[in-house]
Amino acid sequence: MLNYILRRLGAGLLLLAVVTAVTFWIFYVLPKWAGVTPRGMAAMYVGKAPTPEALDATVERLGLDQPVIVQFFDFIRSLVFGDQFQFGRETVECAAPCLGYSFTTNSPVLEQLLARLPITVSLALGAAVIWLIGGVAVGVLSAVKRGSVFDRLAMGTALVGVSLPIYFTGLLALAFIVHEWKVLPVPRYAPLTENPGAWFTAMLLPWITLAFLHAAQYARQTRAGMLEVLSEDYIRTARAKGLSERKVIFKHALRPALTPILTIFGLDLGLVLGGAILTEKVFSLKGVGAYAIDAIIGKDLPVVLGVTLLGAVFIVVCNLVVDLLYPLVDPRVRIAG
Amino acid sequence: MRKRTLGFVALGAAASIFLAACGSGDSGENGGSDAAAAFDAGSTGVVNPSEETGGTLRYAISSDFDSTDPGDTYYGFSWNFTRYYARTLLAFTPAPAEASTELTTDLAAGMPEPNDDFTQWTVKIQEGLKYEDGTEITAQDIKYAIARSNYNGGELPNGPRYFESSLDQEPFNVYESSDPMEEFTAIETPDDYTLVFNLKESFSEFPYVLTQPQTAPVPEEADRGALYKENVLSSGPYKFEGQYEPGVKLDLVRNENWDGATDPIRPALPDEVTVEIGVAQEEIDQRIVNGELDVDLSGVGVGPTMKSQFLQDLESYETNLDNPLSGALRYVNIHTPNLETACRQAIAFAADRDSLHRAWGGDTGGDLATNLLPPTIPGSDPESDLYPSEDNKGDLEAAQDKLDECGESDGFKTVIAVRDGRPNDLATAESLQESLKRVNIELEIKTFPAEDFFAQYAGSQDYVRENNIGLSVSGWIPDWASGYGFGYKITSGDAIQATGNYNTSELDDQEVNALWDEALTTEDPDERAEIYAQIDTLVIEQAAILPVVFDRAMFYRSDELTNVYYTSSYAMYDYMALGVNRG
Amino acid sequence: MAPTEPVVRVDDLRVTFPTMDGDVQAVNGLSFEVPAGGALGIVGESGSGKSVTSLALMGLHRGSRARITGAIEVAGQDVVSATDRQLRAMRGNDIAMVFQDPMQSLHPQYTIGNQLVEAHRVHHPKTSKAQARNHAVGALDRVGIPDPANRINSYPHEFSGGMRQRVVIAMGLMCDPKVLLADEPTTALDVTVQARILDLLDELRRDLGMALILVSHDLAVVAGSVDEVVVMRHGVAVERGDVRTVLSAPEHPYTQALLAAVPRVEVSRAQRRAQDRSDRLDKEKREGTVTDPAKFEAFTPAPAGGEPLLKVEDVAQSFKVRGGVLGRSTDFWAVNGVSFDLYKGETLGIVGESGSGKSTLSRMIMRLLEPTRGRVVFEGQDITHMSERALRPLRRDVQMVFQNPYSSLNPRVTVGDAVGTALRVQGERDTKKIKLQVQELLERVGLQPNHYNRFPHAFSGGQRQRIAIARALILKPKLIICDEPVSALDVSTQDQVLRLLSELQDDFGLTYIFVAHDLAVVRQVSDRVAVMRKGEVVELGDSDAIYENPQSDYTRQLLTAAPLLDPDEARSQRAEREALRAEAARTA
Amino acid sequence: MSAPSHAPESAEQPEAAAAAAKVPGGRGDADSRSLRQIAWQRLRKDKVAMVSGVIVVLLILAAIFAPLLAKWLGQPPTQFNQDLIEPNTGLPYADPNNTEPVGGLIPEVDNWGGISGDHLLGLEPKTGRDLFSRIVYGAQISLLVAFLSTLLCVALGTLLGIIAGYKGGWVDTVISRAMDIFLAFPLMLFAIALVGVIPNGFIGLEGNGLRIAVIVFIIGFFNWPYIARIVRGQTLSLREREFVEAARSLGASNRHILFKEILPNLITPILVYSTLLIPTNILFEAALSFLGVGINPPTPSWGKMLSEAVAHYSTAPYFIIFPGLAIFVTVLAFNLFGDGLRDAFDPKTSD
Repeated sequence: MLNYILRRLGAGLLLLAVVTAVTFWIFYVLPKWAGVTPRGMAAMYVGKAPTPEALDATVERLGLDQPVIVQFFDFIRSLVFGDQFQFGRETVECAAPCLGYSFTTNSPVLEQLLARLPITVSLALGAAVIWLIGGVAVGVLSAVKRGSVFDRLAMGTALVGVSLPIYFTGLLALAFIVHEWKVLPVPRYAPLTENPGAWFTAMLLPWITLAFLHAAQYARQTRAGMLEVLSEDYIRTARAKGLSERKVIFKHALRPALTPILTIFGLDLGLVLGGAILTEKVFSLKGVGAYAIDAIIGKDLPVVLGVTLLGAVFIVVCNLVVDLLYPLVDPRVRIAG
Repeated sequence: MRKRTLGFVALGAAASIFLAACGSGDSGENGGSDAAAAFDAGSTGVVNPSEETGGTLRYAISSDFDSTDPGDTYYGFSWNFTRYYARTLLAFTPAPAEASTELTTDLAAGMPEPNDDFTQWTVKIQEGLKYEDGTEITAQDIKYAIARSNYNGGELPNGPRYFESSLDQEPFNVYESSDPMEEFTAIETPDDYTLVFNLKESFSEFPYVLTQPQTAPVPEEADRGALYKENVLSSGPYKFEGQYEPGVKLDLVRNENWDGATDPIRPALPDEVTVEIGVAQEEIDQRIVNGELDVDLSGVGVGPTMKSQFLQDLESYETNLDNPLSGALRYVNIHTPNLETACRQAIAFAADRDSLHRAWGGDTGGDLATNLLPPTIPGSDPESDLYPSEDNKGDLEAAQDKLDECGESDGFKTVIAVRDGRPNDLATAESLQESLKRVNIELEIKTFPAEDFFAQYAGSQDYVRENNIGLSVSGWIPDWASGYGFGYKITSGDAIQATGNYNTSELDDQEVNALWDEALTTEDPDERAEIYAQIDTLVIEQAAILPVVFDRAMFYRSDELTNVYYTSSYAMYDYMALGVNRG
Repeated sequence: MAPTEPVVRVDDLRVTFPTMDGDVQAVNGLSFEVPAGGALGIVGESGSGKSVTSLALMGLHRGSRARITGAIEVAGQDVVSATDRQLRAMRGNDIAMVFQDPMQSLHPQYTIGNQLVEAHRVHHPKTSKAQARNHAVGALDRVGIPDPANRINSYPHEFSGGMRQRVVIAMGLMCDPKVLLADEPTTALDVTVQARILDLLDELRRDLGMALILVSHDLAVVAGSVDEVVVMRHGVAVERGDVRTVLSAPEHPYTQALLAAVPRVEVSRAQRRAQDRSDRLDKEKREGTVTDPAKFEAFTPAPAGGEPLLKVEDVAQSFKVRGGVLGRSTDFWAVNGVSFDLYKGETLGIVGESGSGKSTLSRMIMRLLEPTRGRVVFEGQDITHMSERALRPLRRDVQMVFQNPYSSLNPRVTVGDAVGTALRVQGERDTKKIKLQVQELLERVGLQPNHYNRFPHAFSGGQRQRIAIARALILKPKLIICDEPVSALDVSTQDQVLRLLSELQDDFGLTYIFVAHDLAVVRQVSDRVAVMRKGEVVELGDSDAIYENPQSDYTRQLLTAAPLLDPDEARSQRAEREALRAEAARTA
Repeated sequence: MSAPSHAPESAEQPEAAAAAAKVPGGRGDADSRSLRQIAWQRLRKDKVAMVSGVIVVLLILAAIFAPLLAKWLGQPPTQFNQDLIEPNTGLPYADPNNTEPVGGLIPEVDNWGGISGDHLLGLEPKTGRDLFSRIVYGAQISLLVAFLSTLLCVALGTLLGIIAGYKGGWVDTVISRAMDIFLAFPLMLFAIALVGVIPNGFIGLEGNGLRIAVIVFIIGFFNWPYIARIVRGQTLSLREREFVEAARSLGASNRHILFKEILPNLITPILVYSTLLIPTNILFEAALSFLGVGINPPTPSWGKMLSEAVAHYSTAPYFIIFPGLAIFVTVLAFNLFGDGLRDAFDPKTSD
């Protein structure tokens, strides 16, 4: 068991390493191919009328001239052991896990990430709850009432759901619900701790928009799963015992039907926690996703690395948790060390 | 050049898609078109004059400061705003419209004295001025502030480099030097209240440079390099409350150690000043109209959505609207390395200026431009037009002749570079693409990230040559309202840089360059204006720059704001004057 | 027990399924009765509608699209007209069902205790969990689950197939139903296990006075356990009556054919062969194409001694099995130290239960697996560790017929290609020639040339197996390994395939290795027999000898377990089994 | 996604099915329809699928013949119609012939996009370009990118999936790990980054050619695991089928087994999942354009049109609706068709 967790964490670390490496490759190696000189890169971070001296100084300060591999391991090192940064004549300690300082705002990346995390987390968790409950409920009902009007309706809607891009539904929601009909105020995020009401009203639309998409997928998958399970022999056995239909469905069919959903949920939640870029964009929530986009456009490497890492971490953790939960749900699965 | 929002609001543009149309400043010249005049009070006079203090003045911005450190900022709004906590040697006169471009003193006791060839300037500062912590402000602090902001090896990258380029000083780095004050010889401080600036060359407009925030005092021991912006040591009427949180907020409260009597430009009416950072443009506009906010810090005016709402329901809003010139020229660089003069002129002739003007939002979007210098600048002649055509639809015959002249009778192909997230820039390019088709000049539009547009693409000599970039859409705002403050960086051969090049068309014309030098040794502003007019004509003649519009911004003036007026020197409301009255 | 008034009465039952290709009459006018405590066998091949009937008895057709007419009455409850509530009250309480596949019929995610208790409390909501639990332990004990008090907390996957079937039965017993309905309860199980389950059912029935309905495709299975039998075909009961009379003196030709087709352990290889040949002669006489018996090759197996066609020396195969605590993998010996010689023209039967390693062995000889140890010598050539490439020419001489005709034919490949591939692989390029050859062969194995372009899914199991045989034959091999070639087929089809095999042996002088779990089948086709258990040969010798007087206990066990057609013998054999078990219990 | 389990028909067929299939042991007249033919007959019975299929075809045709359509309507997608646009608001005049200011500053504008005979879906704000022809042209990019990237996904996914499934062992482990890693990549971020970074003339490509190539590469290169997983799973189960052993016992080479025996059985699921992958990729491309890293202007692309619409979304919602609908309809059509296809091929669905 422990052994297993360790191995999984090992795999997780590997994954993080790879993601980081690729990010590095994209931002350092590719531009070099593109013929961007270290100075060219530095030019991005040294304001608008850079003198050659200033450029070189920056190249030096950001270590842009060093081989990628060196920069990579510097990053890893400061991540693990922390690091020191020089500002003017002042030296600043950056404790592990140190993600360094933003190239463009000079603010500590980790701090910035943590500052934005609550927004993304509220978004992700809220939406997740909605889509999981909603999706599964609808899926089960459709499966049970297979072929009924409800089933057709629900599945129709679900298909519509998976076919609607967030940035369309989101915009429509804003255009009509907020601006045309003024049902809701212009969404403005407020921390749950400070103003739950505002927090809720601000999050409502994003939640629904984001959840709708996933809920649709989950409904479809749950339905398929239920139908498969309902055709199993042990369901027949359950009926042969004389169990009531609801008991057959909710005790015998639901559990096996949901086990695969669990896996998918893990992955999805992990992804969304890493930043729901489009949703955050559309509703201009200053979450991790939006932060990431800005960073990428500003070529703010430490931030980009921070964000991608965070995203990967979420994915790894969520998957691990799911896999650890699995044996509890399905006794056949034993965690072989 | 002060890029103001032109250069950088794009950060925001990228950040919040609802800002996509930002920078589309819009207009109504003081008086402007008759239609506009009705609602333009704030552009020409003071609205709700008041002495009343108190209250909280609420700013919001969709992007962010480039930095709150006076030594490290180049945004117009930031130069306007930092004055709350950073007093400079000189300042612009606190008065509406053109009057504001007159210089006056701030820290200085009197206007600076030049020697006869304008290579040495001496200025005295008032005695007994204090920082927020009560310690006294000395000339040395100002000297150090200038040193750190110009000689820092990229530690403070954002600010302009006028001192570095004009002072007679060996390059050095304050942060590596053992004794920077010793090493920094170009500025002498004979006593605690006197500064002597030694320049390389004559610089008749040097006083303008002394209005820049870089002249705000910073005690050497208070300097924290790039981190100084987190909490700037205030010399003005307000000081930081807590830290500045990038992308989140900045709060200011009164600085008890500031003495109003010493300060000619700051009534300092509100008790507190707050800035919400990173709010979507849409939301800002809406909340200002709802009275939940007071001012859009970025000073580019409302977004297109709100604007068209205003325009369609003018009755309800007009008394709250101002529509002044933003002071910016929107133009297209025609790159000299890739296109010969005649070919460039062909483009100038073929361009459908009317279409471009419409693309920029018609009359409220800006005034159709035919010359280089914005109307607010001495020497500007908006009437001049070297490429006239009926209804400004373009003169195709003339264009064809020019094409023949440069040996491209069948037209040619080239690339036009545009910044991402700038619908108006894009519309400009697309409109041009359409109109040039008429003479078989084929434009391929390529968009680039706004952030490194000048650093790596249109502003990189190599890139421009390798990728046959013939045109690029740009915009410009004067660092100060003079021909030099506007035009030098974008037209002087001496200003050309390998990367981050703002003379993007790489115009290197002996005549033009000579005229710039001459201007710097000319004392009389009117004579200088003469010279600038000549430069204007030459540049347009060379067709290195295709002017599009002098754009206008549309501001919503909240009723709760007092002392509101538009200052040409920053091309937005004078933030120092503003007060609030919630009554 | 004297038949009293019936607990189950079925009258003119008709079940129809609407499908995309029109309605299908699964059951067509079926009638029967089962007296309290009586036992009825329903026998029929696949498609006879027997399972549909049993589902209908439970009212489990509801929710499906099946349409039902006629009358079903269980313990006085009219199933057809009953409300769902009434049905539920009946299910598990008056009539309990045991399903075919014990692996599938228990819920994998709940402990068996949970499922048993549930079964009880549905119908006795008042009983406390604890009581129900005791009851469950009792039931488990009753069906012979060792240490029930603890095992009750185990999950299904922790039981073997036989044990699971016992659990399912125990679940059936939870409410002491009047009727126990067992649908193919032993089809998925080994002979010995099958015997035990049947014994158990019989015992329960007698002790608890339940009526038993035993549904099976195998006459021999029901023979020993029921008083009355219904023989079904295409949804119709062709014959019905006392089991003895039906089995001894069947009236309906289908029943007769069926009986004739059932292989009997007591029939020897020689008898069977003689029988087949004479039948064939008659047939050919009728068709006027006489083959002179003298022409039959391998009339008698080549005399022992001589150079064996195949020499297997102490071969062994081990697999790594993951598992155990930190997933340390251990060696599992699927086959361990098997040796035998095989002479041209003879047939070696390999018999054993699942997991005995018989399939592994045949795959090693086939060299689909590389033996971990030992040697395989074919015609004096050591092929134990030969490379695929080197083997290719040899593939001509050794071929294989697989167990499951449904998975041994590629659904995406036409019959023609499936058979022709062999030629192509062996380097034949002339497509015309291939087609011709294939079609000839198809005809030979009793199919039609125009099947050449069809896809396997269009054929019945028997036909598919014929195709598979054709595929094996096309290269004119010397040795064919038949791995359970008939176990997936209905009896009648099975018989036809067996005949085909022996005919082909006669015509081409083939040598067979015939792997099967069915003792009767093996005896009838094999000159010699090897009995395997847990990877080892427990007994090897002349088939008659082995069947007449087996040396090893295991062989004896197998033989006593083999289901018999004659009800009386079957019963006496059951007694024998119980004796053996009792003895084992004492000695243990 | 769960692979459409190709019923490994158990020896004991469910009797109803067996009966339905044909008379048991029905000699001779065995029905000769291939599974594909059966599927096709089922598909034809599925109205929804057929309708969506038709829509898909129409879309493809529209994309291919966009130039003709535009010519026929006389509205090239890049042609400005500023005479129809009120410049200050950038919105179309309510009545182009009456441009007299009302209520103060500007003439009345049409917030519903100046839909008219020659402009079926109205005009783009500011430039006045014809929305209909822009949307039709937009289909070109969307579909092109979607198809190419799907092709790449399928190619990579099938190859790696089949290898992983067939070879097993460490090869399988490596490839499967790779899949996990790929799925954990912040795809959207990388896409944006890459598009921004890849130099012009990278692989001899320029401008839009390059953009398309890059986007296709990104989508294809990062989404292959979805196909690969399915293929791997299928291969794993197929590998165990006896017909593979049969082939080997005939002396068939690995190549023969992979391509002649296993691959044919994979084509159906691959086909089905490709059809279901296309819409996903359409959405992805649109998202990229929406975030501003799509195709270069003035080439129309749905996502870009949406992001431009953002600036007007409260005054001119029509400008959101049409490109949005275009995406929606296309994706929906593909999804419906894909579902239909899957059901048709899935032996388990008998109704």
